[in-house]
Amino acid sequence: MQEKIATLSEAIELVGDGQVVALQNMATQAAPMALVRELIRQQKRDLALIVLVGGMAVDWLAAAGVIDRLIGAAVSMEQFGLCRQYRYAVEAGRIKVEELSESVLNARLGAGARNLPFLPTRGAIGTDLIARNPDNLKMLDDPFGGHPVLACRALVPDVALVHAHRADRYGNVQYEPTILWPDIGIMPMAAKRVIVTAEEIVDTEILRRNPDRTRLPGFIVDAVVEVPYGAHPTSFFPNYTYDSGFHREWAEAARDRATATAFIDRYVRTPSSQQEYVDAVGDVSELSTIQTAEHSG
Amino acid sequence: MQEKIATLSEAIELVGDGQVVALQNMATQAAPMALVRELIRQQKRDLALIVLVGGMAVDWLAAAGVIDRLIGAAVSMEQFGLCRQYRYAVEAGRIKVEELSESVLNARLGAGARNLPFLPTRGAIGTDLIARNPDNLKMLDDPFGGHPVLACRALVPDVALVHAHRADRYGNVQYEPTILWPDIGIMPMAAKRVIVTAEEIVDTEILRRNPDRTRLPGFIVDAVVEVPYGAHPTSFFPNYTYDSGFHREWAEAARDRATATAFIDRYVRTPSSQQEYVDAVGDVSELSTIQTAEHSG
Amino acid sequence: MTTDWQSSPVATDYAVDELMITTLAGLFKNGDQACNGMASFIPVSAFMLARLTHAPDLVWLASAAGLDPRPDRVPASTLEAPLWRDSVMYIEQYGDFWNLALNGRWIQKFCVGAAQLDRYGNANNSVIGDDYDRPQVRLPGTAGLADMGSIGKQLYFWNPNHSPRSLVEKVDFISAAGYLDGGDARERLGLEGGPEVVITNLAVMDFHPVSKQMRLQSVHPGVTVATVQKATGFELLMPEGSVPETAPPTEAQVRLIREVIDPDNMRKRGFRGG
Amino acid sequence: MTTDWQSSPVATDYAVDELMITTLAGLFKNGDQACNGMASFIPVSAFMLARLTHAPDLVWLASAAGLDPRPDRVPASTLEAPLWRDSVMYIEQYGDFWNLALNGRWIQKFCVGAAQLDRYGNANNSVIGDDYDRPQVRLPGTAGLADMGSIGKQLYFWNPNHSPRSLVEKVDFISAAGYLDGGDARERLGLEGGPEVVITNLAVMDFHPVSKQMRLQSVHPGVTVATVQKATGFELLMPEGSVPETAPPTEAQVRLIREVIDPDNMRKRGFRGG
Repeated sequence: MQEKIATLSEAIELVGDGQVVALQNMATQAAPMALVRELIRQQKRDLALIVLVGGMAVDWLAAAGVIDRLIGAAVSMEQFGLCRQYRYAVEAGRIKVEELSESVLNARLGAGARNLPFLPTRGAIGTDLIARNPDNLKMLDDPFGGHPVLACRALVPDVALVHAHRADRYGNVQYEPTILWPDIGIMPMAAKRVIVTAEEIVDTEILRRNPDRTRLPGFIVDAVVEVPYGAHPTSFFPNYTYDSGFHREWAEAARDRATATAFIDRYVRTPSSQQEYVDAVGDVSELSTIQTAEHSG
Repeated sequence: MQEKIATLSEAIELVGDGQVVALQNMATQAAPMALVRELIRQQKRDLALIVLVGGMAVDWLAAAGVIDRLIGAAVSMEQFGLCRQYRYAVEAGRIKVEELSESVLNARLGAGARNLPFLPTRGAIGTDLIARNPDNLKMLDDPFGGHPVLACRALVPDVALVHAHRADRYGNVQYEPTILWPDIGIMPMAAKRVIVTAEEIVDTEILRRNPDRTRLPGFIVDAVVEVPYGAHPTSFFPNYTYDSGFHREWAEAARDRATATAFIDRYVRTPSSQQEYVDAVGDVSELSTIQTAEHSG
Repeated sequence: MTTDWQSSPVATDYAVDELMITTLAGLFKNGDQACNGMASFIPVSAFMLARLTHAPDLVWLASAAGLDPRPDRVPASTLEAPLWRDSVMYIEQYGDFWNLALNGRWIQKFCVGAAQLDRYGNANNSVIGDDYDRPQVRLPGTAGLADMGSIGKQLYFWNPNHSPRSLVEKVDFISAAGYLDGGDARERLGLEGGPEVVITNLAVMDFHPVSKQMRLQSVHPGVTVATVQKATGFELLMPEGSVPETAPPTEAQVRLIREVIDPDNMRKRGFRGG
Repeated sequence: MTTDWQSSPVATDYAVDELMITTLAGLFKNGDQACNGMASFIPVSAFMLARLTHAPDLVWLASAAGLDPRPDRVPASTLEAPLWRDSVMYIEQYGDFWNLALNGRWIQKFCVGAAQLDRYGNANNSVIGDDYDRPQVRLPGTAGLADMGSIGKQLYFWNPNHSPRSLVEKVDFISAAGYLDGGDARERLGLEGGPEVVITNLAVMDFHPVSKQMRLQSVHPGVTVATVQKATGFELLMPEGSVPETAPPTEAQVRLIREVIDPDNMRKRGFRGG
């Protein structure tokens, strides 16, 4: 196996302006936020972002002018409200949205992973999503005479960004027992390149103890970076919960372009490392959750 | 949740003559052999059997005249040779074979599970499998202008038979960390009914300790039976390995119809319970494997 | 299961969120499978209540991901790990959840909120305004709702702010298929299921079996038919005979909601003053 | 990694199964991904040998299921748990394995045996005889081979019994697409990859780059071209110039095979007298 260890900076240098970037994220859960901050620090431009349910990451990338297209099923910080900077950018026409239902997004990514031109679903039939997206969604007759299906064209991200509990230096990626959303499965499987941050880099021997928990084989991973609290301020169970105070602070700052920019300057552009970011945030250790019996194997 | 506890006899009474039965099995691995024996004891007839890679179960069912159709990718006992009773029955025209590649079988079952009329693959294109199976396989143009795909028609088994490490009385089914073949995933998901045998029935509290190991939710399961050594003579790691002596004995008996019938009389028709079967086989405890560190969570 | 919930007297002290929860809970049958999405405090409370009362075998897929969990109370998020605590199964999403969901036999009922809902139960969570690419308001997006609307589910809408802005003549964008133009429009596309009930802070509505137009089913205690109609952006069909009053919660139900299920009052979020 | 394997002298004491293993192993590059199916003792031995010598980073998906395992030796089955002992990852089959396999970028090489192989590398593991429904011989079936033949893999065939019955003019049934009728027949169907090499107990063959007909590449030490041609059911193309001899194993390779990789001689199965 080949070594894939990189710094945040080296890893994000693999992302080119204008590329299609798939991002792990579910509202307030499990986004590779250290990679998101590095996208902003490196001033990437014109990225298209794929999310299942995007949260603060989308708002930051919108505020910083990194993305001009969003492909996804929803954007929301749930209890902390809509993503206002994203919303304003869409309403101003600066970000174009390709809205897909979950089963359609899954089908598009699944076709990308499998090198199929499309996969079908029966979801979203009858909605306006189809007419808005004729390049990628077409009704298709069943060759066996049944109901027509919605053919969803293959979507191949240029790069997928994910955060994991642990990885080895060869890029084998492991998660603790957790809900497996599509963003840690089909998104990286479909992507041309995969960049991983992990709470810790461990010896391969550790992974071999629980081969059922390894989700991505090293040979599809291009770079792996050790980043403790790499998902902060989103949650990363069982390690830590989402940072409510930080989410509220951002939700307030995001009401206005100037305060949003000041927030991003303070927490994203100024800290030059994950440690400086964590120091700027304050005490994150209180977010750590107690690993309960049902989470340990 | 509703209780699903049944006896082997009650469970197999859910299977009707002429039905399509999906069977967990990979050559010498993990077949629900107690259920297979009960199919023979109840003298089921004209069943179609779906297997990914069928082993001794197929041979027994062929020898006992239970099946007249096989839908699957391969039939072999690997190191113990071809399944001769099955082979002779096919060569005599008594069993009709619908041979599918693995990706085609997966696509057919996946479409069945998802209530889609078909799923596509790029596997098997160019082979004679397609011309032999025009009702279920058709080349289909990509509506987006790419390469054509092979559309694989939905396959919905009437019943799926699986064996698991543990289940609760509500039919929630759990496996130890192991290779997840499609026969414990998409086969039961696609089936109208699911019958489960488990090495042990446990309290639901036990399952809650490892929710990531639960593979089938109770609400799709119709019957669950506690059957220790329920996969014998196939392997069921980490609990026990395959029974080489028993496989060799059958492979020898299967050369001839009379010896095959005598074997089945002795081991299948005569024992009236799992305990009597195990007693007839002899000492199975030596098949138990030592649970190694990497198998325990 | 609390056994005294049925013999308990009708409550006099209850809030409209509690009425909505008991009304929704009453629609779940023992043995149904139900799932929630994010920001779904009313449905989550209703599942928990139903399981504690008349439907102990209601199968709950928390966040569509955790099977039959035991959260100690309604948590601050309905899309985070505390909700699926002690699950019997973690349902892998890309494969297993959609295998179950797309198969019409499972997960019969889906509860959801919609920014706009029209006369035929078409739902909009995408954009307000005519120009999709420069909308007046960019909403969160359809998430799984667009799927659930087309794959044989019964849709239960809840709306804490019944108003002509949320109940409109025609949605600006169909994020989820209701009855489309009404009548047999769904059948013609081969779509089963569809909108079943709309529970708001004022009333309960269903859909006429033939025309598929939204129809008043009951008004909440103290609310008049005229108030409901005035708060609705289109003319509601009326039931035959007089309009009944929505059945109020029992004291036991209110006590369960306040003391056991949701002591942190998460259910009040999204309500004016909540 | 054993470091002396390259400087080791050429072996004089070796069996043909060992020659086939070293020949196959030599075709794997460091960083390739490779997987085996059932009854695949020759490929499994070759993977293990390559990883111990020139290709330590060869990624092995044991039985297409266990990533980079550490079996202590070749076990009695190549489709059972002892083979994927100590894996880094258990690859779930329905989803993950086929995501990887159908994506042409991964798992470049697939090694397989075939009951019949024809002039254009079409393979048959299904039926012998003209009547599919009443065949002379019902073979095991295509398993994953029919897929691997159509999805951009390089196919490496191994055959312990080179004979006119296994190398035939035309297969009775195409279980896996080779070059079909030859020439650009694969390209016309949009199929990438295809048969690359055939290693038998007598010789090594490849395929002509334009006509796609099977071509002799080398004969094993002590085997004549005439012997190979006589054992083949169709006329083999000849390479330009004289036919070279297959490079024999080194002593170190033979020692690794016999003492470390396969002390139980599983590799001899399927060979006459094996």
